[in-house]
Formats: sequence, C-alpha cells, structure tokens
Amino acid sequence: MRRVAMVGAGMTKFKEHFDLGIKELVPMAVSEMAASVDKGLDRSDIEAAWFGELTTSDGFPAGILADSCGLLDIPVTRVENACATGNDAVRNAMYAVASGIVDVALVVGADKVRESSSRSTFWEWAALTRDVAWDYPLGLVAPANFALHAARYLHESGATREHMAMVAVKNHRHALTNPKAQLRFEITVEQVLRAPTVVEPFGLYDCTPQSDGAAAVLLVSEEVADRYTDRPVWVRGVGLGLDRVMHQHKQDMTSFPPTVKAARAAYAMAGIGPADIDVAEVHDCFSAVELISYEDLGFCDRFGAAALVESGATTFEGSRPVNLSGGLKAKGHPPGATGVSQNVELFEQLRGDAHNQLDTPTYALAHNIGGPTAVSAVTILSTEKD
Amino acid sequence: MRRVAMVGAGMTKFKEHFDLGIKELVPMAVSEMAASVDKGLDRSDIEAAWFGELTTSDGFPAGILADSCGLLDIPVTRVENACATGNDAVRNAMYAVASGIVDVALVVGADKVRESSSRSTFWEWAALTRDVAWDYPLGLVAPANFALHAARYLHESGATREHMAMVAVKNHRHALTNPKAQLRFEITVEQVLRAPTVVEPFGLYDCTPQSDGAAAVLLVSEEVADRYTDRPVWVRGVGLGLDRVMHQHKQDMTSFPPTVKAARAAYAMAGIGPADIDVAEVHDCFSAVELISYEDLGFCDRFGAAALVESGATTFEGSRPVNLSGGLKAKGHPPGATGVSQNVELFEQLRGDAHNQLDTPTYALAHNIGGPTAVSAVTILSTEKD
Amino acid sequence: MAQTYTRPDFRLTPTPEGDDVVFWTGGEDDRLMIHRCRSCEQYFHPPAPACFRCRSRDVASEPVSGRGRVATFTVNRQPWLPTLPPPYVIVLVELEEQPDVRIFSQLVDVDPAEVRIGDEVEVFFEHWAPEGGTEVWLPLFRPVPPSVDAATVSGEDA
Amino acid sequence: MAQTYTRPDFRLTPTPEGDDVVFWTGGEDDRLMIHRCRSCEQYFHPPAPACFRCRSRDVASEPVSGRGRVATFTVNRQPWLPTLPPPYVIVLVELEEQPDVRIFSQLVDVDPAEVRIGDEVEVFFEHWAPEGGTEVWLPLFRPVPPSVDAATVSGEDA
Ligand SMILES: [Zn+2]
Ligand SMILES: [Zn+2]
Repeated sequence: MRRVAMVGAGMTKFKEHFDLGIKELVPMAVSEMAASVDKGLDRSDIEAAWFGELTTSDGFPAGILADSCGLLDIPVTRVENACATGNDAVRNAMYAVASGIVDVALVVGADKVRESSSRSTFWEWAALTRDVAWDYPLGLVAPANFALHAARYLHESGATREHMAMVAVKNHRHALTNPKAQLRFEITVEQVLRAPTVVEPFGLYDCTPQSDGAAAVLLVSEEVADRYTDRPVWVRGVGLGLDRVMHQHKQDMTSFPPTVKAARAAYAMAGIGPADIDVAEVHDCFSAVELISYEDLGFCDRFGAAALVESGATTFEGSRPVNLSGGLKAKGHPPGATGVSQNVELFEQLRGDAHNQLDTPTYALAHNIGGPTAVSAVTILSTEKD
Repeated sequence: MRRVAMVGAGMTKFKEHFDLGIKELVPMAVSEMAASVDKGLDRSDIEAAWFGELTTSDGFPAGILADSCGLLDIPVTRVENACATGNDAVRNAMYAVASGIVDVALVVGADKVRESSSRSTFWEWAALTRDVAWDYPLGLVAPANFALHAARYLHESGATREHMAMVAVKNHRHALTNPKAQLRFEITVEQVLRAPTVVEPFGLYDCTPQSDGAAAVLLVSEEVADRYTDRPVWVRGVGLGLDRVMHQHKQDMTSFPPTVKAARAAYAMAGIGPADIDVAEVHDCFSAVELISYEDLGFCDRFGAAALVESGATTFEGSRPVNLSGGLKAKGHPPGATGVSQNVELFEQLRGDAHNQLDTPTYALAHNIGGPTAVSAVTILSTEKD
Repeated sequence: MAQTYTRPDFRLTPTPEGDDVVFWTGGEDDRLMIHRCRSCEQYFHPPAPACFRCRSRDVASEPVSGRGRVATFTVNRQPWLPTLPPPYVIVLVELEEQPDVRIFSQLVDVDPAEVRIGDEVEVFFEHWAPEGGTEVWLPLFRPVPPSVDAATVSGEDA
Repeated sequence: MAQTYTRPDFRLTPTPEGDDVVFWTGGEDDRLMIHRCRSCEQYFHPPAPACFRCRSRDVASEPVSGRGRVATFTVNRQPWLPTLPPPYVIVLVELEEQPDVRIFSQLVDVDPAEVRIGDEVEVFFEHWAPEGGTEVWLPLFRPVPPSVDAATVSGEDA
C-alpha cells in the first residue's frame, strides 16, 4: 500500500448553532481545512470525498456536501457507523488513497442536532425504528445504556464517582484554551458530585453537551504530499471493531470489546503498541466511558483506570495526556463530526500548532465508541512515516 | 493498485417479504454468495465488510450485518448514497482490496420497505426532513420528480410512450427465467399503454414495484483469488458522479449528469469505452430512465434511445442486452440491494451461469441513479484481468 | 376544457426558517420573492445563504413578475397525499426574468389534458394559517390569460 | 424505604411481530417466555429466528421462572419520557436459569437508593390494550420478597 499523509485539518466551533444548518457548517469546516494547508489547496485537486454524518435531517448527505462546497465533479460517499462515523470516514478515505486510485481525498464529518425536534416528533421518530420497541416501553433511554455499564464498572473495579469526576474536571480544564470548544469553564470535583443526577451514576457534568458542528481533514498520497506541506502527518493505522448490538448479548459489562478490536487492528497496522502513544483523543460521551476506554485501549491494566486518572498521567502535564481538546465532554459532540475533529486536534498537536501544545509528540491516537457500545473506530497518526 | 476479483455472488428473491426482516434477509444473501464460491468460503477468511443500506428502520446497520451473519470480528462500514448505495458499497470495498490492506471483502446490500409505515407515520417522517418542505405543500411526490424529467425528455427527443413501454415489455420478458425476480409475467405494449396512469407519463407498468431483499458479493485480491475460483470476474472500473440535489438547479432536464460523470470515471479506470460493453444492468426505476441512461452511458447518441430500443439491440437477442435480470422494473428494487444485485447478475453472465445466458460476454456494466437524480454509480466487470 | 380550481380543505404547509421565510410569505403583499445574487446578478431558487453559482454571500430576495412558462409538468393521478385528491398538475415553471430559474408548484384552473410545455403561466397565492403552525402564502400558478381561454392558448403553443 | 409502584397513565407499548409476540403476550398466562435454542440448549433474548450462538433455526420460546438477579441498574432522574415521571429504576436482570441471559426492564416497589447489584428480583406483568394498537403484557420486576421488606433484603446483599 501507499503511505497516506494528512496535510490539512479544520473545524467549526462546536456549539448549538441555532442559526446555521449542515449546509452552512460543512463549507465552513472545509474552508478552515483548506486554510491550514501550508502550501495552499486548489480545490480542483480534490479527487474524492467521504462524508461522515449520523443523522440526515437535512436531506441526501452526499449531495449536501457536494452542493454546499461546490464539489460537483467528484464522488462523495456517505459513511455512517453510529458515533464511530467520523473515524470510519477517515478509514475509508485512507483505503482509497492507499490503493493508488485517489491522490487527494477530503474527509468531512458533520452533524446538526436540530432544535426543532419536539418531543412529539421524537416519539414518532422513535416509533419508526424497531429495536427501540425493546427499550422505550420500559423507560430505557439512550444515556441509560451507558449508565448501566458504568454502574457495573464501578461495582466491579472499585472506581468511584470521584474518579469519573476527575475525568470531567480534566477535560473541562483542557478545553479552556480551545477556541473551538463548547464548554470553556473550569469545574471542580465537588461541583461534579453535587450537580443534579441525570441517570445514575451520571450527573450533569458527567455527560457531553448537545452540539452542532463540522470538521474536515485532507488525506493525500505520499507521492503528492510535498505539494501541500513539508511537515505532513502520517495516517499510520486505522481499525474498526464491532460487538453484538443487543446489550443482552454482551458477556462483560465492564469492557467494550469493539474498542479492543479496533485498537488491536490499528496498532498492528501502525506496528506499535499502546505504550508508544504520546497523546490521545478518547471517546468520553460520559466520564466513565473514558475510564473504561483507558483499559480497552491498553493505556493501563484492567481496572487500572482509577489509579491512572488519579495519578494525573492523562492531564496536559502528565505522561500521556488524553483529550487535550476538551474531549466530547467539553469540546462538544456532534456525532458525525466528533471523530474527524479528534483528527484535527491531533494533526495540530503533531505539527506543534495546538493550543495545549505538547513537546514534540510522535504518535497520537483517536478513538470513538458508539451504537451505543457496538462499534468503535481507532485512528493512529504520527510524525514518522514508517 | 492491486487487481480486485469478484469470486462469489448471491441474493435473496426480491419480493415483499412480509415475514422476513433485514436480519433474516442479509444472512440468506450471504449464504447464497458463499455457496457460489467454487472452491468454498471459510467465513473466517472475510477481513472486512461494506453494507449498503438506504433506510435504517431496523436499527444500527453495521451492527445488524455483523450480528445477523455472526461476523463479529471484522470491521463493517455502512455506505449510503441514495439509490446508488449498492454500487457505491462495491466501490468502497474495491478500494480497500486494491490498497493491499484487505484481501477478502464482503459487500452486502439490503433494504426492507416496511409495510407498517402508515400514511400518518409517513407524514411525520416527511416533516422531519427539510428539503421536502419545498415539495409536499404543493403535491410534488417522489415519482413526480422522474415524471417531470420524462415529460421533458419525450418533448425534446421525439421518443413516445410506446418507446417507454418497449423497455417495460423487454424487462418483463427477461425476468421470466429469473428465479429471483419479483414480477415474472409477460406484458405487451398495449397493456402498458392501457394501464392506469400513476403520474404522467408513467402508467402502472412503467414503474418498479416495491420490494424487499438482499444481495452479496465477495471481492478478493489478485494474490488470493485462486484460493476461491479458477474463473474470477475482475472489477475493472468503478465510478461515482453527483449533481446538484435541487432540480431547480439542473441545466438540462433530459440528461442525468451524474451518470455521465460516473460512467466516464469507470470507463477510464477500465481502459475501455461504451462500445466495449457486452451486457449491462441499467437503472430502470421508471421505464424512461432506462432510455435516458442509454444516452448518458454512451450506448447511443443523444436522443438516440428511442431508435435503439426500437431496434431490439437491448433485448436478449440483440447486440447489447440491457437488464437481462428483468431490471428494477421486473426483478424489483430494494434500494440498498439493487446495485449489488446487478453485480450478482453480471457475475453469473460473465461466468456462463446466468439464466438468460449470453455467448461469452467479456465486459459488463452496472448502473444506478438516485437522490432522485443527484448521484450515480457505475461498476464495470470483466472476464479479462487487464 | 379548463377546470376551476377549488382550494383543498388541508395542505401540509412548510414551517419556513431563515432564508426561506421571504419566499413563503411574500404572497402577503402579492409578490413572488426570488433570491438574487448581487455579485453575479443571477437569480436562484430555493433561497440559500450563498449563491450556488459564485458562492457569494451577498444575496437577498427580490420581487419578480410572477410570470413564466411551463418548463415541464406531470399530472398526478394517484392519491399519494390524502388531502390532495388527484388528478392535479405538478409544474416546473421557468421564470420570465431568467428561464433557468425554476419553481415547482401546482398548475391550476386548467384541464390537465390540455397543458403543454412552453405554456405561459402566472402566479397567485393561497393563504394558510395552520393551527399551531406558521402563516404562509403558497405560490400556485395558472395559465395566462387565466380561466376558460387558457386551454386554447396553450394548445397553440405546443 | 420501599416505594409502592403506581401504574403510569400511559406507556409507549410495542407492536410485536413474528418472534417477539410470545414475549410480549406471555404475561396473559402470567408466564415469562424466553427463546431457547434446541440445538445448543442455551436461552437467548431478545427472541430471534436463529440462535445467535450456533445459528440454529430450531428455536422457540419456553416459560422460565421469572426470577433472577440485578446484573446492573441505573436510576433515571430526568423526565426524558413525558409519561414516565422520574425517578425510576432501569434494571438489567440476569435470569435464574442462565445468568448470561439478561432482560431490560423497570424495577419497581423499591426505594431507588436501596437497589444493589446482585439483588434478587421477580417478574410481574402490566397489561396494556392501547387504542388502535396491540394488546401486550409488559414484564416488570420487583424485589424478592416483594413489598415493604425488599429494601432490607437487598441491603444485606450489597
Ligand atoms: Zn452569484
Ligand atoms: Zn444455539
């Protein structure tokens, strides 16, 4: 396969963009990405695009990307893989460039959680999908899925709500310097613990906010990379893992097998292991999910996450910072955009342009989990080509 | 890039499967595909899958494929591209195999048009998508989109409703021998013209029926192809083309630019032209769409489709048969499955195993258009590796 | 023979937001409002925050004559929408000001069998104030000259 | 302290089809019906036409005891569903017959603060006959022994 370089990355601010739809957010992210290309990007160089979008409230997704960005002469594929959509879009674009068929590929992720979806409309929508027939009659709402895992995880691991709170506190602090983040204010462990409970063991500050936004990266082949930059970031590994959709079929409630599988595939492709990762963006839709993911990604041993977060290793000052962007928790979480925006953050880190800039990191990892815990995608980036 | 071979293909019958859901249809198609692999398929050989599904009434699509087929240790990507979904799934899997990263890739397409969607539910659903706000208030229903193109096409080209009827008659006749086809009965031009009008100029027999079904193909790299068969079919070209989503922005109502773009890309990759195609499956959701597509694919000159169909060239006995499967018109049209099922038909034709078997065809073309006329995908298969 | 249009009992009306509002409410002043780009001076429809031709964001709605021609049409004969009984004519109208700007609508006050591509048509507005919804003025079209002579005029045109 | 459960005024009830019907209607005879594979003899849930473990299609529902333990639980305190006022306990119950078979439900007749992983629970059924919908018997769970002593028992268990 050909080596694949990331040479541009940009994103909109994540927030509730009441006045902007997908058709406005997508071209904003693409323009930001284009502006980040060191030697400039002639848009007619783009040969193909991948569009990660989870929801389709605004119409036909591939057409929306083409239409809104004026990219009508290239193929656009919509990829959807629950909350792993963004990193799976990166993965599919990476394959196309690696194949030798496409030299310059655009990856965009976006979602717009429309404020117009009233409760009655939501109910109608919910009634259309079959699996929810197993959930809603008995009150099982989406955040409860993760809450059930978290409750069991606390029970078995000995981790506490304080450890979950440390994740939220850390990610809020990281977001302070991120101009794209939705929640830019510090919180304390006490505030997290005292906040109203949403669904136990999650309080208000354990949960990601509702966000709109878009993010974009540009992948190019090794042959053409130096047309765009002298400091490319290399896409060294991609992985996607699945598990049974039904919670009822999951063997172990304290680990997410999709992450284990996705990480194993990505590490193998990159030829490295978890110890080589200098910086990571980890899916923290709920604080406990970051803890469980430390273990699934191999950042610590099973049930070692509480000690890891307690040690401060995953803060900006620590040995392996996690979610320097603020994470889903404080940066925000428009599902299709999230994975791509993790790549934006890591692209900037590896090039020395980030807000919470580390001292010359070499390997970076992006991670999503979704569906709610049925799919995970992992991308490994590096300053090193081989 | 590495050469990519198709070594297996299978599908369910297309029909209204009232008693079967996606979770039943998908594994049926995969089993049929596996049975078609000459030297057998060990399912643990499959390294990755692409799932083309347009609607998601049954839940999280990638998870459904993994769950229902017991393929829990491989990545599955859902691809969605309106009615071009199936051939775009083939295209993305082809890139992955060509890249050298994946040796054995499964492609599945499926859709289930649920009979439970009552009118009131449909209305609620329709109200959720923004673009329809421009259509429904004034009575513009989906088939009317194509009808407006067809009316203008008849006006400019001189083709008549009789030419449209010839397409329907031909495709119904082709379907007679296809055990997978939904409508296996002959019709006459008179019957087509006398049938109740749906939306002018389309009568009942000018329209595809509503279908459920699934189809699957197996793509492998040239290095491993002989483990599976001594008579592979080669994926020689893939192309995807887009156009503005809004009809109001289309310049020419008598041609579908996405098809022109998709075909150009696929012919270029294959290193051939339209004259080299021996057999084709062309998107005939409405009879007139097959006529327009003859021109867009280069099978005849602009406004030459009427003469082409009149000459009989596109029948089984003609020089370039189109829709020997029966086409969408008579075989049926479960959107996500349609493009993949075209590949199933052409795989069998190129290997000499088809129901309406031609005498040693070399090049075959599959074509979709959708969105409704904003995206097209074209795949070119051949018995020749180069 | 022309058929006289009767307003239906109910329509699913849009809930316009942002750029769309002017189009759906211009009828209050009996004006068909179409977006125009001040950079390339071209009209475009539907309204959007940027011109799809030149990407300029210097765009705004302007009143147009409301006259145009039938670019293409279809007669729907199936009861897809419970509140719009068939048959009815769905039309794509090309604007007098700029024929490549087209508007979907219904063509009424006309015998469906007599409509022809190229027929001259003009706008009128149907006011709806749905309970709990947004007040809108739907632009519909009818032949020019309207009423009983329409069929003859459009017949010559075909 | 245990809280006494009050049936809500409304629930969104499922419209079961195919294999699901037996599960949602078994309560008519006061039986919790769980699919079982006759090939590998394992129970599985939700019901499906094939066993997810061995792919056998020789599967059918069988009555089980309706007893089990709390595999995990959460207390919802947000009013997500307008007709289910918080707080309420969402529970994943592992079946007495085969603990890796788990059922989502609500745990009622219990103080949310007193629920613990491992608590023993048993099923009961709530009958719904929605207008224009399908008659169903929703399986809910309560502590063993039920009523006022539940909190104490589950407390010992934690
Ligand atoms: Zn302009
Ligand atoms: Zn079994």
